[in-house]
Amino acid sequence: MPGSSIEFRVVILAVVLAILGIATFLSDYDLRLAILAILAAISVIGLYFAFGLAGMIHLAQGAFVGIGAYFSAVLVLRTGLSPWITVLIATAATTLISALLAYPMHRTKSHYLALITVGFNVSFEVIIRNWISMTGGYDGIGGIPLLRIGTPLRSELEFFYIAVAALIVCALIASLLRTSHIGRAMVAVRDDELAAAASGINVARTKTLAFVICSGYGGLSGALYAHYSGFISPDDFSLGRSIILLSMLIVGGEFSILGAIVGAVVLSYLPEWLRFVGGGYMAVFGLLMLGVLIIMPNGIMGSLRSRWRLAMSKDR
Amino acid sequence: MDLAIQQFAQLALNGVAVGCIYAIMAISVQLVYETTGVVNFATGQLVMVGAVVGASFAAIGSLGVGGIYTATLVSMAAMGIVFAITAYWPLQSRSISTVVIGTIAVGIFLQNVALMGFGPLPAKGFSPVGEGILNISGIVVPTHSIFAAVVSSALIGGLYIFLNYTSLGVQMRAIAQDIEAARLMGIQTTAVLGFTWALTWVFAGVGGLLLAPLWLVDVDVGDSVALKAFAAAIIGGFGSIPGAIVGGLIVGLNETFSAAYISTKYKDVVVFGVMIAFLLFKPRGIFGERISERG
Amino acid sequence: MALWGRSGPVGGSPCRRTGEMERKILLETVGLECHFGGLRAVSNLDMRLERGKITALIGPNGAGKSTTINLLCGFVTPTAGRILLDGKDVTARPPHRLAKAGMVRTFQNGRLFSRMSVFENAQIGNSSRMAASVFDVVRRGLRWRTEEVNLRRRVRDLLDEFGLLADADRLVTELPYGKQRQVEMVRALAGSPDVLLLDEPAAGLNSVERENLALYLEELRGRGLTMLLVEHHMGLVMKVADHVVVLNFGSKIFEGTTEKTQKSSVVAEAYLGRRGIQHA
Amino acid sequence: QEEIVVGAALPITGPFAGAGLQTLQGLQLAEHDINTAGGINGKKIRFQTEDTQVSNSVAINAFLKLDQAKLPFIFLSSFTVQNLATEPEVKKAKVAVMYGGGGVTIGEQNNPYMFRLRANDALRAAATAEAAMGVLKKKKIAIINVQDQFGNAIAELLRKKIVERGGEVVATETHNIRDTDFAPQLQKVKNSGAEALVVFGYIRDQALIIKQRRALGLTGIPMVSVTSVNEDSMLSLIALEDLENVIGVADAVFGEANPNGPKSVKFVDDFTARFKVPPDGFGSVYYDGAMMVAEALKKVGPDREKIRAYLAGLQNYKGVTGTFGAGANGDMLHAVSIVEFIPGKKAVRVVKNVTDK
Amino acid sequence: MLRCNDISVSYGSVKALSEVSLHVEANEIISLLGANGAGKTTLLRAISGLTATSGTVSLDGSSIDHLSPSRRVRAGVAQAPERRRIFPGLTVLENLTVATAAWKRLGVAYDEDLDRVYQLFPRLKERARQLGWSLSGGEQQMLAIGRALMSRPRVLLLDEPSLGLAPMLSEEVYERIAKINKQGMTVLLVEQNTAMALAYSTRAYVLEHGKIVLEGTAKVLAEHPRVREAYLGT
Ligand SMILES: Nc1ncnc2c1ncn2[C@@H]1O[C@H](COP(=O)(O)OP(=O)(O)OP(=O)(O)O)[C@@H](O)[C@H]1O
Ligand SMILES: Nc1ncnc2c1ncn2[C@@H]1O[C@H](COP(=O)(O)OP(=O)(O)OP(=O)(O)O)[C@@H](O)[C@H]1O
Ligand SMILES: [Mg+2]
Ligand SMILES: [Mg+2]
Repeated sequence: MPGSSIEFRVVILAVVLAILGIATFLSDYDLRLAILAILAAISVIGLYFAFGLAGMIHLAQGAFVGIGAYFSAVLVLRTGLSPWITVLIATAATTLISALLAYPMHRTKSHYLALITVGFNVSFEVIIRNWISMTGGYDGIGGIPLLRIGTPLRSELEFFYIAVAALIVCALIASLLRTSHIGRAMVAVRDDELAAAASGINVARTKTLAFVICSGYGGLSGALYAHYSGFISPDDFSLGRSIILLSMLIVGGEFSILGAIVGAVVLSYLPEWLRFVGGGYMAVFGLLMLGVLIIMPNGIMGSLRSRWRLAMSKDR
Repeated sequence: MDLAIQQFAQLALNGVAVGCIYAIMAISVQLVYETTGVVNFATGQLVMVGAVVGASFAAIGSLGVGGIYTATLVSMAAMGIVFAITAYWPLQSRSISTVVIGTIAVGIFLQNVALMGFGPLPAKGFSPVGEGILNISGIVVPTHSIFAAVVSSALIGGLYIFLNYTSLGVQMRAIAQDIEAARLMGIQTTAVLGFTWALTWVFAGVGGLLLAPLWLVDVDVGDSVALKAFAAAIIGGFGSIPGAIVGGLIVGLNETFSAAYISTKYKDVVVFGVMIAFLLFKPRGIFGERISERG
Repeated sequence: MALWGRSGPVGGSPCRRTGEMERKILLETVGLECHFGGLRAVSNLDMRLERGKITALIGPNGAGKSTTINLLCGFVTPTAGRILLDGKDVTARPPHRLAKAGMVRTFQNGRLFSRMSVFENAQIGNSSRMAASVFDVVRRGLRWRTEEVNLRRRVRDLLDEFGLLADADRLVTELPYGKQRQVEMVRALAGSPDVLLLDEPAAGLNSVERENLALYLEELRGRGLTMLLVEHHMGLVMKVADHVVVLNFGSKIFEGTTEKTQKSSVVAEAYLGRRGIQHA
Repeated sequence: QEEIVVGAALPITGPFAGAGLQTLQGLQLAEHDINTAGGINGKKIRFQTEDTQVSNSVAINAFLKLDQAKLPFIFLSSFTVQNLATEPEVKKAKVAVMYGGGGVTIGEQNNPYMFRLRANDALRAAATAEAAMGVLKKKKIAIINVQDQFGNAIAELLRKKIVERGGEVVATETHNIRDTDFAPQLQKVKNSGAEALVVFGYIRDQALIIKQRRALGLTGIPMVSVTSVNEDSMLSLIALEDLENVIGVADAVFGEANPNGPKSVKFVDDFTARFKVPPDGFGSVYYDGAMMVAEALKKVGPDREKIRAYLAGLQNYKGVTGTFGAGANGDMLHAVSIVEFIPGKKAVRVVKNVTDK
Repeated sequence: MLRCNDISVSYGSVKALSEVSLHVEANEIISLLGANGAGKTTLLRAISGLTATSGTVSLDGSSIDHLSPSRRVRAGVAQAPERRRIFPGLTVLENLTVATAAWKRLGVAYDEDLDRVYQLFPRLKERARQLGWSLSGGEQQMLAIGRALMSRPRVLLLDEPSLGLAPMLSEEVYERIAKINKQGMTVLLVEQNTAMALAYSTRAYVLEHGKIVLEGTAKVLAEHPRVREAYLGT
């Protein structure tokens, strides 16, 4: 693990500080893109558990982001609690809800599971749209109180710092879990369920855990989003969104947490960078995505890492 | 005939008609799965391309029925080969999930290229049997639906025989299961995979041609249908052609009946709810998947 | 080349259940039956594994040996019959619970976790003994740290014993087949099992390596481990087994000591062939 | 030579691209017309577009990108949810915008920077009620609406109007935008004993409902169609027979029937010549919007606040769609038309204009 | 007939084979001996064209380096690979017939080939309709060998053919291989069961750490002290 070397930590720290510093010079639009990328990154780290480690093709992360967002928004508007508290409650609630949903997935595998999640995401959209008394239906929910720390900073900048902090905590927890028997068990289940079971791993429980952690990350990301944008509606939590979230992980490199972050940033920014292309920019987006998959076998981080390794081995 | 019964019969017929289209698309999903091990998330877009290309050839006006169909399917086959060379082949040695995401990328690409080329407005599809409607004692059915059902049954039967009883079909399945071993058996994997994808695109093309006159053509025409086709494949069981048919019909009927007797708002929830319920009792679909593992 | 001669402090558990009531028979099957469609892969099998002994299960290809192991470790639910582990009925328990109860297996064709290093593969073997929760892990709590440290030490010792320490950080798929088989043994032992079900552990090993395996199995037995050995290498079986059970077409056709097995004409006809033993 | 850039955040990709394309074409034609007529006091005008897809988040991105460029004016899309999502940002940015979404909820935000180019859905619902109850003289009405913000909201407005006028809504059915089989909904309408059917949808589903209505033998129940009823994009999808017993409510009627006749005729000809398709309501209102903005730029220059004030005071602007004027809630267009088909033709004539008082 | 010159293979920085040369003459049975990790499998993979290699492989005097793996099979070099690589979702019969892709033309029958395999392994005939994944280990091994035979090879590469076979059967398999060999098929085999391999082969090579350290006739090698110590355990 490169994470163990002190040098590596210093580098990371420097990068983080630099980002925080540079942020003060950015326009609100640039900060907004950065914040959206970071929020996406949090839910993609969640997918790192479900898909990267446990190998579950999970196409409903958008729905869990939505559950977190709606839960927190409704709670804050109905109870008047502080958004800081409702974000935490919403995250916990999303986790619980996903634990219930994990049940029907127990016995299914790979594609079946993928399609169950598809069904779940579609159903979520339908329910959110029609449960008007709770969710406002298609109109969505507006006027959600924003998360503030109470600094004199611009609100975008302030939220940017909140988001960076959340991302760092999330990534840290993820890396702690990955390097423990829990993370190992997830990888084992992905590689070979039969052998994992024979080695004493409770496959169903491990998959449920991965799924639940994944949803927790999604819920947190969604709740933060609600209190950042102030407005949520069903379109932002569609199946299409879920697909993009999973693509972020794979493009970034499904085997690493840094990959999750890099993928989220790249695919969040790509459409914005491509706006200059004009009408066909989404076609270019599709092509570039395919290109990354072809040129970089294990995603961006995967191939950076193997480059790096190769360079290191030549040095010696 | 009693009105309630007549309406029930009408709904059942419509459910079957919709189910047939789902079945063809589910078959396209199955074909790719059986021959490459990949769930093709671009299925909806392939069907869309078929419909759009068909509509574009029909718009030329001077091509006859045969001309339109041949031109469409030949272009689909050509595009399938291009796809195999440029997108599938470079990804083929990667993990299945990478290929799956690759198909998503291709889907995004196709949809947006079609949007640029064809434009966002819907168009009429072309039917070789015209827009007539048959009325059988109050129950109506478009003649094109009958045509579609006949063509798709023939194709599905043909595909079943092809995959299970011809040497090439068995070779295609062997490649999906272990491509290196397939090379060691002297199978020319590159050529066979090219053929596989050409066939897949042609199949999707037929799907597109068949559904166009019934549902109109636009660049989103495949999207929601694809989801239903996946549900059909799941209910029937991946890798099973009879499963795709049964699954397609179940989804089609389920959709029409739940719209009529439960709720038009929640009908999709019912469809996916039934799918999940199926999986609780039959985790591998009705016809199951044949490949398993042993210790 | 692997040298397994060195003896160390690891291996089977040092008799965790030392109660007064220790049973002589640790694992027992009663009328075990397994059908696949019309095929009777195992039929009416009564088999007893004595504590601290090596029982060999032999028989021609397709006789039902691996199926028996699959039944014992919970992969396949028996059509009929019971499995008793230390006197308790464990029929149709899920595999991970059986592993926790001390029954661990290896696989005939080798099944390792291909995305993991040798070391991590070995660590997985101890999964059923890890009790630390998600919260322990995230806090890096004492419970987790002790567990992890102990596990690392144990795995390191085991790898050392098998001469695999140099390969510890390699991806398992990079290892030659023979070494992969050894990693599987390490993985199985990492969980401190009471019963070890070995499905053709010598397949892919040459005769020198096989000799070492024999010594090692004997050593494990010395530490009190109970073993079921499925093997086609008669040399190995005859050398280490205390008791032999012979299957043919799913049924037990013979059972007895190694000497009796070698002399049995039934076994010779069904399995060994005229010159089988010399060639093994 | 300097140019003046005006922003437009529109759905160029995704399911709403159809409306987005017409919008874009309306703006492009306006750009051409303004510049050939001498531009804005000698400077050329240019519309910079950004895609909103179907996502609110992306719509806000697009808006902020344009806002960041400090453009004097920005056009938003015709999708109410996106408009709602962008509304707070508009307020923050203090830039006047024009949008085409009909949802009444946007107007209720009382945002002084938001100007609506099309009739609001309350007016459209009132006209629909008038078509069904006043023109067709039916009392038992069935509604089929597309499941989305537009469909659900306008169906509810219509229901209220009908009840207000002493009628009865005997069935309210919904469908998804991508649905293909409408037999369940149509059968329920038939069974409900409805005397008239109102459909709110988009081009494709509307066309399919009209076709399937005839196939299932429901032509006896007159139908009021609200979307694109007089537009080529929809009419080209259906047969003449399908139009039996159909009337409609149209945003814009072009040509001679238009209150600003000659101007409208020229617009249709120019548009059709340039884009090979006739304009629809989206194309025409954004064309008009662009012209109004050009006027504002000419009069008060590229100052955001002055443009807002100018538009807020604008009255009686005669556009190609109709006559615009700033009213309550930022509404600028105040009339829609009830139309019927000329027998044997896929063309309409105006039965009645309905205005918001 | 088959000749390898200076074959080297590396995996990253690890050299698995360095400049291995060997030759197999028509009608020979050659065995390749070596401890695990010596590079035996790697060499067979190189001959079949499954890894990137330097050096040349030639068949009947002409180089086959440029040929894809499947073309090499068509040229007559078949392999029963390590780990068997049975197609799990094909039936036993399909597993066998699919291998005829190497030579099959429309209308040419393979009944004789099939009979020959069934004769060698009657169990396969009993299991003809069973799917590959559900076979027992030994049955899979039979299928792997049978499948390689179905492609009508002139040179057959066998990677540990006796692995997982019951003693009686593995002996029988060797007898049959010897018989087929007499009918004109050349065999290159990798085997852990050194005694048995040497008993049936004409010549043998010993591979250690990716290099050939010994070669000679089977008889001589069987008596060689180094072989006796390292591979025969005596
Ligand atoms: N799931 C299954 N479906 C059908 N038949 C099966 C299944 N599993 C095993 N069999 C059959 O049951 C028989 C016993 O298989 P098993 O694997 O137990 O044999 P084995 O004694 O381990 O043989 P070997 O020594 O060759 O490994 C075999 O003939 C096999 O084909
Ligand atoms: N994919 C790989 N990546 C890295 N190293 C590899 C890979 N495959 C093989 N090796 C290395 O190449 C060497 C030769 O391996 P090979 O599989 O050819 O051995 P072998 O002689 O067949 O052994 P066995 O008898 O155990 O099958 C070994 O040191 C192995 O670690
Ligand atoms: Mg076995
Ligand atoms: Mg090997």
